[in-house]
Amino acid sequence: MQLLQGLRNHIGLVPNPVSQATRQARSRIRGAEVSISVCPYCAVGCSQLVYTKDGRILDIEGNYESPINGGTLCPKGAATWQLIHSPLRELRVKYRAPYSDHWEERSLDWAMERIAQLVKQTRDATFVHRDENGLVVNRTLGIAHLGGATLDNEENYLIKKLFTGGLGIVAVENQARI
Amino acid sequence: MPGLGARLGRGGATTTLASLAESDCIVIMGSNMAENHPVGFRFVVKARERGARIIHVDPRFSRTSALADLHVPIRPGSDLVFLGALVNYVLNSERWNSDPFFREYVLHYTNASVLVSPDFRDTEDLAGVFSGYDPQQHRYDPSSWQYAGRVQPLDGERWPCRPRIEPERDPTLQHPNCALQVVKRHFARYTPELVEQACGVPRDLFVEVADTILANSGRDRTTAFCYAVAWTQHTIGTQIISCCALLQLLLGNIGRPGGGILALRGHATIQGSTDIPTLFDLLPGYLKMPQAIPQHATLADYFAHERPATGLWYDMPKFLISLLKAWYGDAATPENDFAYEFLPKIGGDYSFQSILTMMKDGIIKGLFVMGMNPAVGGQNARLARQALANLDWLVVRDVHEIETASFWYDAPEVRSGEVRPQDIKTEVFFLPAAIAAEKDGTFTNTHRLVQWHDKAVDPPGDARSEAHFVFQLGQRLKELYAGDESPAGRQIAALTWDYPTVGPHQELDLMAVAREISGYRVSDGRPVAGFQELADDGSTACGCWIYSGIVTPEGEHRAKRRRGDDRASLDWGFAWPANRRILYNRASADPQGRPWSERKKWIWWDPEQQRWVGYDVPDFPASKPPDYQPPPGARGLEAHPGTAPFIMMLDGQGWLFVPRGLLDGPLPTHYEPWETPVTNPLYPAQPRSPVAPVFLRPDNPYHEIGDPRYPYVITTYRLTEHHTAGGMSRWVPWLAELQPAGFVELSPELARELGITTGDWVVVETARGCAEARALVTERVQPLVIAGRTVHVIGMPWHFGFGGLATGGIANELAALVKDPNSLIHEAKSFTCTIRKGRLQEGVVR
Amino acid sequence: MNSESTLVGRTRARPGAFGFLTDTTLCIGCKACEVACKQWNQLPMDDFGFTGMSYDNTGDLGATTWRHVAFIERVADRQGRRPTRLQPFQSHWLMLSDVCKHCVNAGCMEACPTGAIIRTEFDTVVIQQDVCNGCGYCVPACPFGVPALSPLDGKAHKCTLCYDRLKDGLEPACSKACPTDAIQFGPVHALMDRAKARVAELQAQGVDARIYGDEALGGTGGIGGLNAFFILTAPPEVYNLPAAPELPQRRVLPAFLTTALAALVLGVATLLSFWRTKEVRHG
Amino acid sequence: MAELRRWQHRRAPGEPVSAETRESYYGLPVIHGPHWRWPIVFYFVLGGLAGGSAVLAAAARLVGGRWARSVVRIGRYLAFLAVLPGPLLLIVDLGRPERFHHMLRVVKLRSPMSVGVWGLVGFTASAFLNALWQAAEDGLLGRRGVVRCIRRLPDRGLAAMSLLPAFFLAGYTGVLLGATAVPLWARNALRLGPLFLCSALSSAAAALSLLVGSGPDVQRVRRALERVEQVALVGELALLEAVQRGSGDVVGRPITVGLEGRAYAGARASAGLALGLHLLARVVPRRCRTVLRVLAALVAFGGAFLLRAAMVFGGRCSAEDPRATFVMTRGERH
Repeated sequence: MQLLQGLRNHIGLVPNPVSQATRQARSRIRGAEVSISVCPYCAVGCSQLVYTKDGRILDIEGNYESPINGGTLCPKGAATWQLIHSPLRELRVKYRAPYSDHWEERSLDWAMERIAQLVKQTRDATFVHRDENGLVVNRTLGIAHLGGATLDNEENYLIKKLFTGGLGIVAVENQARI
Repeated sequence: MPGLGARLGRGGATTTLASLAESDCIVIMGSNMAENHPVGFRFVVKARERGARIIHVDPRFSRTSALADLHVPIRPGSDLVFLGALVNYVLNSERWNSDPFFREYVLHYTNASVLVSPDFRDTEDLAGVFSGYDPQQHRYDPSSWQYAGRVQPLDGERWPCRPRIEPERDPTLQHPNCALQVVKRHFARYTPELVEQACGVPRDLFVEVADTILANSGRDRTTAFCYAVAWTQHTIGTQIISCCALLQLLLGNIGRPGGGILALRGHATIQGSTDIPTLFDLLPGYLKMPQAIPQHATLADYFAHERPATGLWYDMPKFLISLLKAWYGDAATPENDFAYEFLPKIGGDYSFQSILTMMKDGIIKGLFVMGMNPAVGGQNARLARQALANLDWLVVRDVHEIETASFWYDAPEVRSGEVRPQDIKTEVFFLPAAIAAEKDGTFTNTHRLVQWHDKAVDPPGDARSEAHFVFQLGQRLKELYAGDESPAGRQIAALTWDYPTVGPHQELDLMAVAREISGYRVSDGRPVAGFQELADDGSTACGCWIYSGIVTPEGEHRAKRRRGDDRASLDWGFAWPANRRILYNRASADPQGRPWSERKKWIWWDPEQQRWVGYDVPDFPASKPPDYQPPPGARGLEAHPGTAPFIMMLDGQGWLFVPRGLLDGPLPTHYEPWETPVTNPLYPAQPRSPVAPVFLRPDNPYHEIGDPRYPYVITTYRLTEHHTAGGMSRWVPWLAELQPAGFVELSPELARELGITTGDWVVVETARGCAEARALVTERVQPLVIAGRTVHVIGMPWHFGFGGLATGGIANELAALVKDPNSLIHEAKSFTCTIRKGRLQEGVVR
Repeated sequence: MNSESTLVGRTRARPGAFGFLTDTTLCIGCKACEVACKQWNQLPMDDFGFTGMSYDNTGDLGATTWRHVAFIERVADRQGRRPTRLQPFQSHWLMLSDVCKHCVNAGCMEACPTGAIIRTEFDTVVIQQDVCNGCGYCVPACPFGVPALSPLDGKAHKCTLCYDRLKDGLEPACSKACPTDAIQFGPVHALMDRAKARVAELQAQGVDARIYGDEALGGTGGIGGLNAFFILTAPPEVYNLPAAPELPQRRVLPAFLTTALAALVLGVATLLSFWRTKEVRHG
Repeated sequence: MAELRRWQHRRAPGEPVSAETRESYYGLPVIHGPHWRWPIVFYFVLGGLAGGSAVLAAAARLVGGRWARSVVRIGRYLAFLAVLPGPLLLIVDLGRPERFHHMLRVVKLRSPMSVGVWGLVGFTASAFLNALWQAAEDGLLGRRGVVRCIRRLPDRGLAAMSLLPAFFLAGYTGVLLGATAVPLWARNALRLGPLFLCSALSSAAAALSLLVGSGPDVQRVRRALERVEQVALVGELALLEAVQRGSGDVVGRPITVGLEGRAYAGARASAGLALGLHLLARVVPRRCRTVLRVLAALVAFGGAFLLRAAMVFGGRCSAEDPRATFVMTRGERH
């Protein structure tokens, strides 16, 4: 009987022989963990579902629940998975010494320490307590910051707090200005 | 942002994307919404399916135009003429003058009836400048723009504030000096004929637009405006936007469902980074950054100068002192002005463009760049790269090796051999950054909606979040400065910087930062329920008062709420302020508190409960009755009557005439772009903005008006397939392949003149530099007839650069450093250029 | 032969068939479908470059591109005049997201000699990658130019209508992503009813809308309709779609018959020539 | 886009991109063409030769007398030898050669390729048996018992049995091409089978007449083969003409211009020439005849090759041409 059925599936005008792999096909996100994220691109604020299995992101798609995007995404939002897994994404610290013509690999810790030293040097060299009119200004013009519109609000807060409130760096700007 | 702020009280979008679906007419101007906000555009399509009219006013026929009912091709830089003409048309229209709705709305909700100081002189009287102009300083003294009225100083205050003004009013709106009449006179010359002459828009087409908007505004219908940076990026950008606010106030479209003005922003949290500003002139919550002027010397001075007697800003001390407590903790005491002295005082303009010149001039020696690409996104890109090359050190944090990190070996001038890496001293650090899905945190979207994103995985390799970087840097610096008693040392020492960390990378706990932003009682650390709980005595701390209450007293982060519905979705995320979705929504009810119409009801006064109820959180004192009249000498919000929807404003009203807050005049006035092929038809003597900040320096040359060497108008824009300066798209294969190369769009008419074929290499050139791109000859771009002569327009996406997979000439090589005096935003949407067939030398562009 | 009217909106799709309705009048050409498809199916970037074909730098459906958005500019008239008053919804810049049609009778499937191409329980047409041996016969057998051989693995590929997602009750990636619901997924018969209503509504607004993929247009010549069908506002050839394609296998039987006939004639001739040929006398 | 195959794409200065979508969509093909190239051409030629030879061998065995045995022998050997490379050529052409056996997974009557595979298998089997019997007969296999068993097989039966697969192999390739969306092939679906049959028979006859070499009845054999060849050539010529005319200007373009066009013309010319030479051979002095006949055979054989090449590569061009597809798929609405 089964043999007959099998034959019928393989012989005929247009037989339809379904393979084992096809029968077993399932979506790769079945059983994956879901976390809810927000698209990192424009300011519409589309909600994204991030599917992960053992620490790896399998898939990122729109969140039906969102009153903003209702499951949809634009091409950029739909490419978020590849933004994260881009073959061209940089994952290591790169350092270029003054006047050098090449990058060097450095450890994150080394870079952090070096940057902290440079900040202190420059700040100490350029810090102004009172300006020419004798007004207390407690600022430095020697250091500047650019960026923020693609970061988190909390990160913007920390940047403003540390750089401006803690270090007197006033030249802090982001893309809202362009 | 000041464009909306000056007239309505807040710079944020007044409405939400979803509310667009309820519009009867949507005007998209200064924006290519379908291309740059495709998902937002679905609400426009929804509205269209419900029968709304879609109008797209844009120089190019874009993917937005394709879905519109009307496409109005307009000369870049002439938007204000178009909007001004709409104002004029409305004010003189039969409908506006006969339908009681408009009079009722304008009389109660705007300052139409206030009398302007008799000293005020209009641009119409002074050939293109307002009274108070100082031609030497290129600045205005706004004293002559003030209301006519009694000024009464206030006393008996814990913290001083500005004297209160009792303006004279004329409820008949007939007095020649009442705001409405001033506005009417000001725009009298903005006629359909002028539109045809200056914008290149046929008269009848303009009239059709005006009639459509007018017919779809009123008691039972609302019209919404959507704009983006194509309004902002002009020397008069702020005034263009404020002109739209003026128009929407006249039409009674503010604060109502399906109405309002939607600012479409380009970055995930560009709204948030303005609310919690990484901007030089602001503190969190739109508090002014203190300046190095005697008026800001002490905290009291600051308040005496900045704090109004009426409106919500009267509470300014609560907000600022809570911020100081959040930043300086125990070091901030009543005795030491809450450590006010540690707040650096700004002594000039340190906005983006100035930073570039300060770098090049050696004033700025070290630079942090986080998630931004100034080498491509900076105007006069060559100057921007020279600025980078003149730094001592540069820290770039991004996911890809963007041009800002690779300029020293990959920039055009380096490839062409003009500059050698060995000549560039900059010490460059590239630190890999984490992406949203790899970190906890919040974004604030284009309609002020704060949404939390969960961390799904740890960032790979050395990649870390900015929070991690800044926190670690702060800790190291605190150690380095330990025991340093110098002012510099005391400043950093005073800063509170202890946050718990979690995870393998010691990422700091973002909830702790969120709690600080939201605010808490200093005594026991209990989160405050909202800014109403903030105090001016140091008993509360709050990092950003407009986000106050985002963490509930129970400790729940409201941006994590994810229960949407098909109306206001109040339980999806948190919209500042206080989760209000449509701003100024008191105006959605008539002065007596009843909905203007069943179809457009949003919030209304419930006499039984004696409070405002409805679909949204009232943007108004919830229990203040419509008939409330302020007692004499009342302050703050008490001073506003029950019919004042604009709680941030001094008088609670939308401003048709702006006595303070704008640097380039109380009324929108058309000035030509800094570089233009035609002269100003209104003010030949004053063609360009009299107060636009310019950079007169050899490395930033400008084109004269009508310079024959640069005959064409160029406008820059973005594409669906890419994101801003490309750092997040040109390196991503799936996006790069969709728009793989930089190109220039030009009309067949111009292409025929220049013998250019689609696919040819062309070089676009200005006095600043040149950019190479491929030609796309398309009828979507068209020449316009301006004052009898043909003006050709060229379009160029500005995404491209020399890095990544999708490469192309940098459009910003062409742009100049020149900006709007209020927002300090540059002018990239309209300047002049020339274009020729051919290439720059090989290798300049891959 | 059926008359035009009875064919309009008619499909022979089996009950329970699923498919796409791609409504170009709602399409904003954002290409989210292209990327969402590549993301879910993990398809590599194509060999790319600037084409100058309006905003279409994809060009074609292929082994690694299963959704393709076509861009056709119709902005100016012959005199070069640009319009200002436009018809409702998409007009003057036509954009269509092309995809495998999942034909009711599929040329690729009938051609496939290995049975790699099957009809699934959702009545969609899928190439089983564990079976395909890259003979390439399905490629020219498709009247719409959908399947293509991949130089990467030598096998034929095309849209699977996200078979793996359907198995788990998930919506296909492209229709889910589509911001304006220009791509809708669902039971073919329900979609067809929706399409007819939509077309009627559009025609009432003066739009020259039509369904592509019924037996009157696109699903013709024995194909019996397309499970993935479209609403167009211009003749299909404008979008590079054949107006009245034919199921190639329709010709198999007739062709074999003529061949047999020829065989008969030649066979007789051959037999005769060997039967009748006489001895050749020398001298 | 490097990958894009434009059909005669021209751009002019100042021409808007919209102009490129008036005739077609930027000149891009509507359908995807086949990837088939030389291996398939050779398979078609050899398949035809094998089929043709088998037909001739069978006919000679069934109705020809002893005198025709040379045709039977050589025909059987040639059929078997000519078909042997077939499967190899097909496998080489696969994207995944190691999966060639998947071809035997189904029997799909609507798919000429599926049916063709089984036909090829059947033919190879029968060709093998025929050749085996012949070899036994010719004593090439010695005198062992097995051989005796083989010789007991019904010789005429084997011959009769081989006719069907032989004709099938010679003709099905035409049907296979016809059952695609390629305009040139689709338009000529009904003609290609017969055309390939004719050229199969003519080329086989030509080949055999060259190979029969010398023998008592060689003249008679040659004449018989010539008759077949001439009939086939006449049919071939007629069909070549019909295909050309039937295709029309647009669809027929590939077999009119360019390399493929020349190949097609060549095929037609050689058919005509071969026919002419045979006729000529009747009137010229006997000593020249052999030369002419040899010449004719060579020409006919070459023609068969050119025909297959022209059709395969012509089909590729045809698929590239959107206008050809549109012409083929114009409904009432257009």
